[in-house]
Amino acid sequence: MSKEEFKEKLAVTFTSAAFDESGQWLNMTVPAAEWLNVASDLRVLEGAPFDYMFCLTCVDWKTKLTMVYHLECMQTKDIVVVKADLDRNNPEIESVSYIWRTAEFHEREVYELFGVKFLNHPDLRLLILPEGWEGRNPMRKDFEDPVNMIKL
Amino acid sequence: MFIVDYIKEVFGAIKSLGTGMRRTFWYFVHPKEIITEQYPENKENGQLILAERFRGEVVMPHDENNEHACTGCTACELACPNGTIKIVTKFDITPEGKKKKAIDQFVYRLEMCTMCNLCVEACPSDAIIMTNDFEHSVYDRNELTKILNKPGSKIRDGIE
Amino acid sequence: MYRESQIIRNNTPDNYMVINVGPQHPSTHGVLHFVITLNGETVVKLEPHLGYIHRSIEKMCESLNYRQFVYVTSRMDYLSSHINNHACALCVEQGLQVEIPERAQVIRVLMDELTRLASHLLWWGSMAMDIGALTPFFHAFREREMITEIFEETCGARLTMNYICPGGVMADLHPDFQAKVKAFLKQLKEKLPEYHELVTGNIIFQNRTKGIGILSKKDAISFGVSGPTARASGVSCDVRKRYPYELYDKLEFKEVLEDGGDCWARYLVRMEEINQSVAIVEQLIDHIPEGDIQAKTKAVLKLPKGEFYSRVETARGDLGVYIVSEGGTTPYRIKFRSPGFSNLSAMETMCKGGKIGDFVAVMGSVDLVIPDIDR
Amino acid sequence: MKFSLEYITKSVDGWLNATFNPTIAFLIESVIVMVLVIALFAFLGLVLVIMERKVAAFMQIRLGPNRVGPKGMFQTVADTLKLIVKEGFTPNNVDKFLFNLAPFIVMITAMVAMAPLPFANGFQIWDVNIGILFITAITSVSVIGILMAGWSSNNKYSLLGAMRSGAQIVSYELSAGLSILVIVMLSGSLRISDIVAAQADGWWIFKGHIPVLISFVIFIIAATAETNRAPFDMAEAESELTAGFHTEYSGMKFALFFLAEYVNIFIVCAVGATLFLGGWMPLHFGTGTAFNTVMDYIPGIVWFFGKTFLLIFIIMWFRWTFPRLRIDQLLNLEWKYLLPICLVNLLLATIIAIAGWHF
Repeated sequence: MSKEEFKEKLAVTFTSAAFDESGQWLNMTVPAAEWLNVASDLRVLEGAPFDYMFCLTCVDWKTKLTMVYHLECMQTKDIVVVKADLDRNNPEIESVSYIWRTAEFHEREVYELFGVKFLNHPDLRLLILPEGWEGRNPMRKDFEDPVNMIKL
Repeated sequence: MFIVDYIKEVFGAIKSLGTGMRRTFWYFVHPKEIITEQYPENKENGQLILAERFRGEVVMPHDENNEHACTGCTACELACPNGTIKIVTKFDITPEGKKKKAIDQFVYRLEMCTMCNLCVEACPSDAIIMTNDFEHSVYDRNELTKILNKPGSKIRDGIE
Repeated sequence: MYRESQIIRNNTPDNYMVINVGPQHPSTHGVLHFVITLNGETVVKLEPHLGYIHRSIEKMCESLNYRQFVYVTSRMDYLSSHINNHACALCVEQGLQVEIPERAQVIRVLMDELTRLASHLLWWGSMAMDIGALTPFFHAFREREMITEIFEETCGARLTMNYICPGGVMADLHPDFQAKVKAFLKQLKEKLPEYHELVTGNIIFQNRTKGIGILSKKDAISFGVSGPTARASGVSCDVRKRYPYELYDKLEFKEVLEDGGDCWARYLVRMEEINQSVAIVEQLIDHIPEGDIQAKTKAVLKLPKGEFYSRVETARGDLGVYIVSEGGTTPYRIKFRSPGFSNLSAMETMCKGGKIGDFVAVMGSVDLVIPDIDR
Repeated sequence: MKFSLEYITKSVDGWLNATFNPTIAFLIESVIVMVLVIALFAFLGLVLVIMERKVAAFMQIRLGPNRVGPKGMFQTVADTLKLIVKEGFTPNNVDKFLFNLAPFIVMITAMVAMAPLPFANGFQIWDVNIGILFITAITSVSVIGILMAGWSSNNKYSLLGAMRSGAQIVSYELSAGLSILVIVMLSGSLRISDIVAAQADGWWIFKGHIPVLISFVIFIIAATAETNRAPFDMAEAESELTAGFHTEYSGMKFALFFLAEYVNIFIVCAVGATLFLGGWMPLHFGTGTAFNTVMDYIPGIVWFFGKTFLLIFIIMWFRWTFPRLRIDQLLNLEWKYLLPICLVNLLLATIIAIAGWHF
């Protein structure tokens, strides 16, 4: 399926999403509040269920955080990138651990590196960082660590 | 039949174990297959062959007149991802009385180097190369900070 | 609302024993830390704790330019460092829109497959060692040593090569390269039957792996498992076949699939992948075209504003490099989707209900490389 | 004259009894025996460790230790010195008494089990009339030492290893005992010197038909399991339990465990050599041939050690070839395969013994 056809197909189902087909794959921006609905619809989408989440990450744009989900359909090899903008001061989004089990670990990683709170996550704890790092999110652009960071 | 299967299973198992034991015994009685190289000895008897491209350390080759090819352009310093190289420049007075930029010290910190070869790639005048000397251990960490240009050396003529 | 499965988190009874496997443990292949709850010898719960060698490569890369950041990725999955470098190079080239000379492409694919061979050979030895047979490890290293010598000769290093760079490869092939690779292939083909004699046919090994650590196809997809681990569960996920990059669409090789999902299937998949990699190398080794080894690029690379994602198949699975560029010389945000991280998340499903010995066998068959998980 | 150690022991005994009163003579003999046993222990520890390392190295296409002394022969001496000098560390919260006692129990059982072993004709510490029963009884005590070590270490790995070891040794005692029983039945005696004497005209493995062959194989497997050697090294299981029951031991206490392991291997192999391969009896074919005469001139002690070391080599060969079994498979192997085979085998051997079909 080409990107345009694909976009038209998705646009019918997801009316609130904004599409961008300039990149490598079809990008789709959804409001954070609707992400869980969109995700569960994409997972069981007619003809191309996106059952494989191969990447979950977050980008800090200094004014907002953007969650980026890369989804792949195992049957049709279609790939869609779903993005959701979050408030930087109080980032919250629904967890999709129950839809794609791999999201559980990736969300824990994003939680500690960016401080995004995943609602209804089964086990939201620090994964990589030692205890005591809650609230300090090293991958944010304004993170400063005078001891361990070396500026070249 | 149950008993036949049972006995077959036992003999199949013993046979599979036997093939493995035959293989290890073959190696036990063929000491020529041993591939161990004895490290300090193999330097003397010529077994230790290092590839000529092996990246062990950055050096600055000097010719017989104690001249090198470094112009002090800091391309290597910019290319280095770890801040391994630091170039201290000075101004030489040429015979014509003009000031000319030249290197004073080419500081190379081996302990930070990851041998990624980016500095050698970046160098426009091929002043630095990688040698395959890999025996870097020293007793004091400060000895790993090296000054690559020899004292009194100067830039070779004709290199800008 | 779609639910993949109910995630159940029970508090375990007091009489269960909790043991820490790692961070220093012979079978975790590095500094991975598992907290395992045991009922007698049976694994009830398994929880990984990460971060012991987290170097924050993603943050480091944000301050390195597009030529410099490639070398760091060799340190992620150090057993497939060429392939990691390849992924980064592909991602940068995608942004630069440069065409790679054919010779460079062939060299890259050759190096990738040799890396895969080296990685699988090491895995074979270490898997046998996890199960308890120590001898195969040394036998595998004999062949792997030949590959590292080939790498040393051409790339200048044995493990962290930094050879594939944006635009091509860093240096031309060594004149002896073809002869050495052929000698290696000859030796490997001679010795592979010995591998099967020593380990594959062994009844103890088969009993230790068959039916152990089963990962169903549904779980494999849901956990985002990739690479040989997923292919052993019947998931067709080889990036080389599904989204071909470089020359892989022109090469003849099979995507190895098994449907057991257990340690034995994972073992068979990797052993067969050794044969497939040998086939790829054999197809290319006599047909290396003449030409440039690097496309013409500027000294300082600048990627246009946008997002770039490249996927390659490492020895462990699907490695993704996601670069967000703001148009500068350094990436604004870079994300490495490492195969080990997703594979690790499926560990609990695989190990639950097994014995401690089974956990070790699963650990060996999944072939985790810890710096790849911790990045 | 054929070389025999019997003359030496007899003449020493005679001289001592003639010179001193019997009590003092007995005491002096005890001291001599003790010194000899300890010397043998040290010798075995040094030789077996270097042998294991060399066997392992050659099977793994390596050279093995080759720096200390000619061809690395003194490597184990250096290792022993290192272990003696090292701190005997006792971790916090261990049961100190049991923790320190455990290595000695393992060691003492290994020492005591050596008493009825016939090293050569008449060269035996104690020819007790229940010799073989004595050895099997004493060697099974060593599991108490292992359990003690595992329990007192206050370490979960140690505990798991010790429990595994307990289950394993209790199970494999059965098939070891049953396979020994075959020989006892054929020889008609529990006294070891009688068993050896019964093999004067041929070793049991040659004249005992298939039942003895089967019991020999099972004995080797059970011996490997009883000494906690790979592929049955569940108690240590390096890749699973780091070092099993001796995880927390260091220095000399660890060395005692290590030494006891090798001495135990020696003992079970010596028992195997005595029961199945004729002990110190030389290899004979037929009667009165020149070959037999030549064989008779090789001293018995050489035969004994040769046979024992052959069996030790086989056990080492197992270790460096096979993967490790899982604990439940290990017990399955015993209860599902070895024990039924042993029982049927015992029945066959009984028929042979009663009918007198053996040679």
